[in-house]
Amino acid sequence: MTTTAVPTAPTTGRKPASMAQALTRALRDAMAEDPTVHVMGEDVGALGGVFRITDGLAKEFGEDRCTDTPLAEAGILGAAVGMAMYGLRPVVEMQFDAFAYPAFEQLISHVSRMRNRTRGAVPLPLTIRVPYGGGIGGVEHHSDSSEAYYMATPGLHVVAPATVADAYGLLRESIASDDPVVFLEPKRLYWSKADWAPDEPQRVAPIGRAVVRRTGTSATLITYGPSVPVCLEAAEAARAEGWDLEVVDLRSLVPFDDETVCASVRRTGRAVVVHEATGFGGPGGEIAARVTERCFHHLEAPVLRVAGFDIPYPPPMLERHHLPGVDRVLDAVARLQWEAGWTPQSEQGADDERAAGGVY
Amino acid sequence: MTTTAVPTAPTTGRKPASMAQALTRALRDAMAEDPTVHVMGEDVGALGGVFRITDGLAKEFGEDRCTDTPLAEAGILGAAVGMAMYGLRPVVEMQFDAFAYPAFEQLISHVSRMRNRTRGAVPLPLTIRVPYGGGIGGVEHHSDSSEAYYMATPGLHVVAPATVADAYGLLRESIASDDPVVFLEPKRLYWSKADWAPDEPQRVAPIGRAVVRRTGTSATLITYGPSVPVCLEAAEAARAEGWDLEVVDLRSLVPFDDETVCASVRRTGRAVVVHEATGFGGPGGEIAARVTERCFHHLEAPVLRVAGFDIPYPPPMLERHHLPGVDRVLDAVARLQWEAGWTPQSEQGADDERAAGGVY
Amino acid sequence: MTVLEQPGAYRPTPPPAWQPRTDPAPLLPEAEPYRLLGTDAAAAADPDLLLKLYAELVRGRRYNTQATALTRQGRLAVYPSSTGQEACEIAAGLVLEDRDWLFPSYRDTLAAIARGVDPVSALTLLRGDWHTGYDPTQYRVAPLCTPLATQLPHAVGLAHAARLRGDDVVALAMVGDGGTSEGDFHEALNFAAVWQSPVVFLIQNNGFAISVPLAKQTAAPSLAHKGVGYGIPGRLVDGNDAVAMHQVLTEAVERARTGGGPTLIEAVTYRVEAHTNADDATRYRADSEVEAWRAHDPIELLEHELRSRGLLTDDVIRDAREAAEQMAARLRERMNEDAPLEPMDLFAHVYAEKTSQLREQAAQLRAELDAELDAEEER
Amino acid sequence: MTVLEQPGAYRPTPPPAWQPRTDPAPLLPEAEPYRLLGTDAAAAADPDLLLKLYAELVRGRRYNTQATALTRQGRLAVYPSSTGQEACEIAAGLVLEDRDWLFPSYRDTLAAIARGVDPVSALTLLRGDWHTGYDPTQYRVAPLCTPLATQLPHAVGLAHAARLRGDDVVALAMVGDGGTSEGDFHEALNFAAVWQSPVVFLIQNNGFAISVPLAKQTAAPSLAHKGVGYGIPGRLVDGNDAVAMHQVLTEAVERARTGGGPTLIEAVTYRVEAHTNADDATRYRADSEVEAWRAHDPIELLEHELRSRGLLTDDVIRDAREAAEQMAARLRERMNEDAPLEPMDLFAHVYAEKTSQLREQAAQLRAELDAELDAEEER
Ligand SMILES: Cc1ncc(C[n+]2csc(CCOP(=O)(O)OP(=O)(O)O)c2C)c(N)n1
Ligand SMILES: Cc1ncc(C[n+]2csc(CCOP(=O)(O)OP(=O)(O)O)c2C)c(N)n1
Ligand SMILES: [Mg+2]
Ligand SMILES: [Mg+2]
Repeated sequence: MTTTAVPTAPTTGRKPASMAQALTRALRDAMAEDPTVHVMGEDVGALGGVFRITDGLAKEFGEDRCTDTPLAEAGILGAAVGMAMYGLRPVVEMQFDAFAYPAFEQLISHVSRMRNRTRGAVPLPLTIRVPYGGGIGGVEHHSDSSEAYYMATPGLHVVAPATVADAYGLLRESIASDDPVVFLEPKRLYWSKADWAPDEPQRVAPIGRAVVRRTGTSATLITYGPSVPVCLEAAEAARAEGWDLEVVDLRSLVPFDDETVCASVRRTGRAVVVHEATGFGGPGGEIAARVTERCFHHLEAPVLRVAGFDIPYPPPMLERHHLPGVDRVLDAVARLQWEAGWTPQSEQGADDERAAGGVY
Repeated sequence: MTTTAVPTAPTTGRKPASMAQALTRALRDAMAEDPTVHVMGEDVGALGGVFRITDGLAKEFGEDRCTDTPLAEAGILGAAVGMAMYGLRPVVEMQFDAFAYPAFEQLISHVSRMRNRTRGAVPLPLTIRVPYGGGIGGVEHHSDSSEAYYMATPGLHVVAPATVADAYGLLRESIASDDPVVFLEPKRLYWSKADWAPDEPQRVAPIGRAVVRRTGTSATLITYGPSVPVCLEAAEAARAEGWDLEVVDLRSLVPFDDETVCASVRRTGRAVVVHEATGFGGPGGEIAARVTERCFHHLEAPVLRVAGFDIPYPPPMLERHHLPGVDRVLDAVARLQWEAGWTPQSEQGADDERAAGGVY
Repeated sequence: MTVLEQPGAYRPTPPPAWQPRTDPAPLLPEAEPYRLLGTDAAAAADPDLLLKLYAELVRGRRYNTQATALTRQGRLAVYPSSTGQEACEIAAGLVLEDRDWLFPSYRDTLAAIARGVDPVSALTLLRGDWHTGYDPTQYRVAPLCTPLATQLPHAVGLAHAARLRGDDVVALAMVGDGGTSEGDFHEALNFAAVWQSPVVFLIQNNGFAISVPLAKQTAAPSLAHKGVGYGIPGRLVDGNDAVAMHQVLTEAVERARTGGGPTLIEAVTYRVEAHTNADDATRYRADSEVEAWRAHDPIELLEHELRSRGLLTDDVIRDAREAAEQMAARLRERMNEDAPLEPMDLFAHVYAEKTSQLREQAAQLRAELDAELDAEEER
Repeated sequence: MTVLEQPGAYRPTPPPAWQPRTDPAPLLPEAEPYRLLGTDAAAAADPDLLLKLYAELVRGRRYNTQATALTRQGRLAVYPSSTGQEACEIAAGLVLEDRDWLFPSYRDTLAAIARGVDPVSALTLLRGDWHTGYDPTQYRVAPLCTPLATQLPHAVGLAHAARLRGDDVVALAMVGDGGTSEGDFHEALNFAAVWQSPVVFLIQNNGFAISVPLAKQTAAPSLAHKGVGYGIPGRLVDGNDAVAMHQVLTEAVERARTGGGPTLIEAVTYRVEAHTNADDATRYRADSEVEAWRAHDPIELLEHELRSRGLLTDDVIRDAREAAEQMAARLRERMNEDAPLEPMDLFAHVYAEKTSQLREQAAQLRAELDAELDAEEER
């Protein structure tokens, strides 16, 4: 298990940097170090991407290394497959979560399977960057949390940073990986800042390791991406209620770090999974199920889930009602059966209770 | 809760019919009754589809009602959306599971969301038939279990019949539904037979209701589609071990019948979810998680999962090692902690144990 | 002499598939964009039409500037302006019959309004309110479509359905130059051609897909040249010439309505403003290019014609401006009203009937909202 | 006189986007399929090439019949025969240099073999063994691709990458008439044209996509007419004329190699057999059509030329047949050997390194297999 607190105190040479800046820097450093790294996508060139993550790359490395493609996501990913077959390391930008959908056939039928299909002869060292999730007031199709689709596709790695340092470290590692990585960038954390030294970037745990962002004893919040800050805030607020919550940042959904997660839950005996994606069929089901399989007799209560509702992503004016916020996390923690008097009998009416209380 | 045993004794007028025949009959009856029902897809006309499910429809209703489309799945589904907007009820055939992937953007961004986007003004009464799953010796791309993608997409109904009578009844109901339905046809059950009277088709429970296919007291097998017969067989075999297993056929994954499933699990205290789709990020996680949330204190053991491995679907010569079969189901049942001496301490080594024993 | 006619050649009957089924020549577009304004042929145009187009263009331009202003005031989340493209938008909005359907792309608010959609409702999506502010079936205007080119197959399907039902309904589908690169564009055109559906495809080639110029989008002689590959006639039109746009669209709609099948129209125009208010166009294009196009302004082009015919009276100008200002004022006023959104509506239209899961979740939100209310009341 | 040249016309400088960047005329295909065999021009063809093609065609045909026979004996799960299309397959397999790449579709086993892939390995997928039986990097032959048209963007990306790296490598990508309807076809051609990638797209128009005839697939004058819409030259060739195929493909490959960009070739041919052994072609087409095409057989066409030049000696015929029979015998023999598949390989190549989850699952399977073994030994 790796325990890393979120950096709070500034270290020498460190200045506040945004996650967006760290991502740009990661791309730049990867391109400078490895001439086979190619960035491609819609508007990644002169414009620097709609979120400016590729800002300056076309200028520094030329348009052949950072290429504005025609507007066709299947074509972009399909071409990247061919480029990877020839030994390049393409880094593809999908402009928004929902605009990755046209590329799903390429993703599922080729990107995730080429290595397996060719018995290892044709690996695909591709990174697919997807600005994802809500909370930025985006109109329809600009706020989807699509990680469930990627998780259900063996052969892909699925990574989601929550901190500035991880944004840099995990993206570098994703690009260096010999397997395809879907790299989910939480849009609403693009402008989140932390002290960070671009010239001696902080070492972070590798892909596949979860990190305990806050230690605690009462219960574990299992989360990733944009919900990590929400959970940290909830953990702070929970102190007033007398709960000392542990927060585990998964960092990668695939590979999944059973060890770190289960060690935490066995210690605390209670857990809540928190994410923005819709609950039904979302990542939380998998996480809750596997934690329960592994920690059943350590659990004082069922693993609960706080997730987006089972609805298409709502319009900006209503998104705050949809997104799992601090209150909903605390409500869920409150329902982890702290009372001594909890009996199986109460469960018969559990459906009503759930309805009245905020369990997913 | 609805309890329906699989029909075994022939009733008057009933003859053995295959699931394929029942599906064809359902399409035919729906088209005869409702002139707005249109069947469309690749090779559905003169050929009658590669599985012959649309056999005879073009002849009987004309090519305008049963139409061979150009070879483009996004185009097919997109055109069906427009047809539905004009008041038709298109029934789209995707030739095989993996060939539905090119249509995912249409499915996710439009089919599932049009009603919500238009505040109910533009419902899409579409049925998307997908021959799915393995066990038929199909080469790559012909054996995927893709239901996790559909489940993670709010706005879709997801239905999978396991019996001849359900094939007819659920397809009729799907076509009649004012919401889009992804109708998953278990390929390897196409030729399964049951006594069935085409002229007075058996009433079946509606979409959204699970059905107890076999009552039992020791544990509940929760399953659907092609795994239902496997579970029934496993339940028979389990009698030798002294286990009396209940088998719940979900029939629809969306809507999900919490009531029937949880009533069963509360009664038996133990459950195993069985499906062909890959385990990680697959339907089983959701099912296990929600059952646990609702039945925690009734559970003697964690809800276990028996699923396909977390790998791309293997070639025919190896598929028997991938598919959850009777033995693997029985192994899982055996690990439902029947021993009185089970203590939380044993859980620390649970990972090894799991590895050695077959829990997903 | 073809190879098959050569004397002494081994010459089995050429198999049937060899015969080209369509003559390609009539499917090819004109070599340069078709234009009426500024030519003698413009004289034939109906003065009432010119005046109608003028009033609509002026109103459309004002709508664009007003909506952009509203984004600066934070009353609109985002607005993709069609300034410079009003001739395409207005013509598309005007050529259809009531029973026809329009399938606009996300930039085509003006076309929807010209077809009758309430100017405020048309902005519902863009102000952060529900995704479609109007009832598509009331106006026969499909939702403004964000995923590019995905509404084109819908237009084909709807037109096909109408034809199957014996209705002489036409669908007009709009897409940008960037959108033509998507697979859905291809599949839609092919379905329309094979089914001979009554659809008109209108490409607004405004030179850019956000920052990506046409030269990085296609290497084709013109986008209208894509038609022949489907067996669809392509037309190339000056998209800043409202009269030519109106004529070419009308012909295509008529052709579709009378069983002639689909048409592909490329309107050559220019996106004078940035992609949206959130975009910075100076990053990817020179001012000089923008200025060159400003000199080819659709309103000025039409004004010149009106003036040369003596139709551009002070009254005409005043009436057009006043109508535009009234519309703008109404927009400002109504966009300043807060739209009261009902949170419980989140669950209202996911399905025809709520699933038990959605009922549970609705009850949860209801309880949260009640608790919030109680807390507020206590304060 | 163009409208802009009319005297007195209001005439602002036409904005830059108006200038067509490519002349469409050279991009349009010939009106009827290009053909050499049976014409005087065939006399110029190199006799060695003719003999080479002949031997390969005969071997290819035999491969098709043998593989089909193996399906009947249950040694192959399924086989999509290319009988009647051998000229396309063989030409495609022969025109490339070693460093070039071939991107075959699922039907193109023959092209892969003509390029050097072991005939037995090429059938690995179809016998139910692992998905790709050969190492694509060894032969520069991508896996036989089942999801239609999806390998076309791969070919473009690979050719683009080679060009970026300064290698004069060409990619040849094959697709069927049905596959041209997929969005990926469109996107691949567009990327290739914009990037001027060294790719050759070869459409084998064999008249059917399973049961769907060409007329339900497209309304275009020809599939080669799709090129102009991307700025890619289209060529229409008799796909049963091995010499014409070889020539047109060679020209296109050369053009690509020397920086001339992509070419789209439509080979008009016919699928003489059913879609696969599992298909029943009598459901959707008349025998008379098949017979008409049998009379236009690629091997017979070539034999006629060889004969008229005195090249079809008894030796040539015998050698070709013997080589074909040897290959068929080897196929029968090796396909009768059971392929011992290692179940543990299920987990070997999902990722570069197994995840902990896969390690657990592998251990589970290992334990199951051991238990099976124990049980067997006890018996
Ligand atoms: C499938 C898809 N991919 C990406 C986007 C993001 N996006 C929105 S507008 C736009 C450019 C569109 O260009 P064009 O089609 O020329 O239309 P215009 O903006 O010029 O009106 C892009 C890339 C999208 N909306 N849909
Ligand atoms: C994306 C996709 N959709 C459907 C299929 C199923 N399928 C396999 S072959 C075939 C017909 C292909 O026709 P064509 O492209 O003309 O090639 P041909 O079979 O004639 O060689 C179809 C529909 C597929 N393989 N991939
Ligand atoms: Mg544009
Ligand atoms: Mg074909």
